Amino acid sequence: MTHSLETILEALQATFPALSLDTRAMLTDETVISVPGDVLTEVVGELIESFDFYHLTTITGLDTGEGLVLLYHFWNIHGLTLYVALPYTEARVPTLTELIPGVAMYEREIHEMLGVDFTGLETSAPFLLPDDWDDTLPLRKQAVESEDEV
Amino acid sequence: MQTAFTLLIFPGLGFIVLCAWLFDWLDRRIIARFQGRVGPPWYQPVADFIKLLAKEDILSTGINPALSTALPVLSLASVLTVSLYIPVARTAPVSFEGDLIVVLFLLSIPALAYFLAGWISGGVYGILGANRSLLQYFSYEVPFLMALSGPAILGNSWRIAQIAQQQVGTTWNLALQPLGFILAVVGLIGKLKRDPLDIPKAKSEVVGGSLTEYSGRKLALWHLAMDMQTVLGIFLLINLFLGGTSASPLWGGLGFVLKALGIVLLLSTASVLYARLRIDQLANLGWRVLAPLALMQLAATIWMGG
Amino acid sequence: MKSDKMIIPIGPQHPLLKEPIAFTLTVEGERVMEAGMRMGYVHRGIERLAQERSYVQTIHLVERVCGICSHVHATTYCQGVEALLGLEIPPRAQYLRALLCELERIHSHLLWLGVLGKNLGLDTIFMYAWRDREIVLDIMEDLSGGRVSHAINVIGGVRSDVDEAHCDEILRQLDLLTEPLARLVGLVEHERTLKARTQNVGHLSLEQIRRYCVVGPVARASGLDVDLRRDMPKAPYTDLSFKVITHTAGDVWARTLVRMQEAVESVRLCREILAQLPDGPISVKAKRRVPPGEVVSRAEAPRGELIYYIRSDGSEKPARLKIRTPTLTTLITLPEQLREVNMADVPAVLSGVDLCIACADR
Amino acid sequence: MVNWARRKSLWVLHYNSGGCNGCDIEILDLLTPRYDVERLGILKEASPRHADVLLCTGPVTRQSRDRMRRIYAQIPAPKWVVVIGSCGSSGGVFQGAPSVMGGVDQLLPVDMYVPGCPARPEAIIDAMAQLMEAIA
Repeated sequence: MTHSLETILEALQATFPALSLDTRAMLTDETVISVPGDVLTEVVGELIESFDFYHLTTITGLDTGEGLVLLYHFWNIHGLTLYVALPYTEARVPTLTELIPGVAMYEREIHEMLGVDFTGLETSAPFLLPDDWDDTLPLRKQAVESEDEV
Repeated sequence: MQTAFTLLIFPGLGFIVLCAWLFDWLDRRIIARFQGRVGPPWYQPVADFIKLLAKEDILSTGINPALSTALPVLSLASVLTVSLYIPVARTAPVSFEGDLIVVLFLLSIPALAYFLAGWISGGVYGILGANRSLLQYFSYEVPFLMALSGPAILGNSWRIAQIAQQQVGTTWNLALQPLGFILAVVGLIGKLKRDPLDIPKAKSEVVGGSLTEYSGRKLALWHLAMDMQTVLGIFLLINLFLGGTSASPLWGGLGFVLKALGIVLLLSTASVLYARLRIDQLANLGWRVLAPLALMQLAATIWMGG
Repeated sequence: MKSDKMIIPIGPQHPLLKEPIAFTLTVEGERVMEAGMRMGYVHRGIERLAQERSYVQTIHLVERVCGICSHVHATTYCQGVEALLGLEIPPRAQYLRALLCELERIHSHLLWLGVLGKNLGLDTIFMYAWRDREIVLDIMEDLSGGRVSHAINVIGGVRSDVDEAHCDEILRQLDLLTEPLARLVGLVEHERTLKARTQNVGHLSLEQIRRYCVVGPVARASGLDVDLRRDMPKAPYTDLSFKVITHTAGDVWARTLVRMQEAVESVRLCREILAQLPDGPISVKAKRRVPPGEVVSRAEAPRGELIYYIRSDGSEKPARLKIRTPTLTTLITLPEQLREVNMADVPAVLSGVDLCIACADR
Repeated sequence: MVNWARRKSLWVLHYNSGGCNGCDIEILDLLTPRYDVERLGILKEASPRHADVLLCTGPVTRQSRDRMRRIYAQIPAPKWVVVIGSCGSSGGVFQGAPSVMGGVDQLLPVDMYVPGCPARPEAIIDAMAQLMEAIA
């Protein structure tokens, strides 16, 4: 009973007017929906219950020079990505661990690498980085540039 | 002079150590051949022993040095005294009524020494290995003792030499008590912690079991004690079940060697065929399967031997 | 025996683990109460390194994410970059890539079976499985020159070709492999002690699989009928017929069966690929600069769904490379699987999920 | 005599300090029927106390640095260190990564380097053979 993508987009548009559906499809059969940060948990909840998009493949965090971007890749025969843009200063997103228990690992990694803090996620222990890491954020743009000059 | 010879050379220390190395090499070779490999050269156990003797002997903190050296020596000593009572070429240096019970007691000292070694080592794996060796000891010891007391009842004497003597010429105890022999072999595998039942020293679960902290000379003594226990266990089974050494010197000696190799082959195939059992599976196998069988076997021998 | 809580470290160095990862199990008596996990011993910052290397150099970096499934990583990465470039690679190259992917699946499953046997104390299965695996390694070495890391992929196709005699040689070696593989599958199915050690151990229900988004053989063993080769077919798989193997028991025993039958299925698939191998060129010229864009490329690695997210900003170096390997999803479920498990079952559970820490830590 | 024994019975302990497990598989391959190092007297041991040779693979990541020093200290003398694969020798393809320290020789005195990515089983056996000659 996989709904076709269009029905899902209309349904989401109806329930979340604030959603700007710039559905610029990625090259390989992947539709992208940009979602504001605060309404993220409701959108994901909706996706899982009514459209059976339970499978969150991963969260990609990237630094586009102007701000941070989080991509939540979902998959159910077709790919669906939620695009969440965040300013550098106030990079805060609610955690999804109640909806998808396994997501803590992806969130802790992004917290370590990019500095996005997920409200409600305990991030005391380092996840991938060594214990004695001098907490520069490795995947931030300026970290990479500084590496080249030196 | 004659007793010095028998003590130190023939059925005593020299012979048993050589047999230990030979059987260890044979065992590793047979297992390798089963797995399609070539297996170690003949001098491998000797090389391992000498190398371990020459290695540095690290004592990790928190271990009581006197006790940790005493344990391997104790288990080696008890295994050596066992070699006095087991007749090899029809002569046992010391033989008296009831030496079977002494042998069984002496054979269980290394198991307890192994438990104590793990207990004092303080390391997590040591304690875990020690707990498991104790659990395993309880589950195989009772069926093992009952299986070995079958021939004693049949030959109505507790003297190994006499039990062996009665079987010469007449039917072996193996024919009369096949079930007893199988239980004894399973008990022996449990006592020697060999492959299907090597739970206390399972490499993948408890690293080295009680021997994780041992290195150098003490480890060499442990390995030697283990190998000698294998040899003496096999000799014990031969005397009780397979008729010991028969009358004619040539045929008797050859027969003894063949029987010993047969049991080594049996032990090696067992270790190749079966995956390691879990400790609770072993306990439940020991008490739900082996013990009742041993009881049945005993009842049959009493009713038959009477 | 004191039965208070004991902390057992299955530390970075342990015979059970080929690679460093630290589990801390709190054990009461013989029962595991709580399982903690510390990863990161193998974290080499590959995603960070990829941003400083050109697209061509990143292929060699990406092949060394994991030593067992290096070809699948390179294939997924190249497919992503080719999609960014808008390149259509020749069908022969697609078939050769799929051939090596399937060979790598067989070698990975046989390797896993050996490790499971070794951890359960049955060294014979380890020796037999790895001896038969050598045949697969020989085929891969003839094909690409490398036993483990093949470097056969270039952006735009494949580096080395297969002529007629070579095809027959591979087919002959595949026939050489089928008989021992069938014997191994038979041995695994009828071995009582192995079954006793793996049945209803490390159980994962279908509901748990869906909640934790688990992928690959571990999910298929619990009944989740998902296989990217069939659900999102890339070029050669569209006209290859193969069935997805699923079981419902969801324990280590079902995973053994799924993996072994998948290996047998992959041998059949290799033959089919070789039979339908189209002729033609094996690679297409690719430009050095990749036009800006972003792509998510997915593939079915031996352990499950593998994702590459590549974002390019028009320069020679990828702006962002995100790799999500299948082992991460099974690692998430491990603390759940290990709870309430008998201490002696820990090896079966840990080797049942086929951990590849190098994949997970990147 | 003692040197002969040391040469003929090398017990090996394997530690992967951050590699891609290509070399680890080749080390495990040594035990299998085709290469079978048990005929040379080489056994793979589980506890550092029982080992003679430490086989290290992979570039040393900062997380596994002190663990590696501890393992090296736990092995009783005489002990040797053999580095397998180019990652262990020089950091290999992961050189320059922030969390990678590069070769093993920055940490432990290394006796033998085995090149290759991953090093072939024959190359590892050849290294062990040369180590045996070095011991005599």
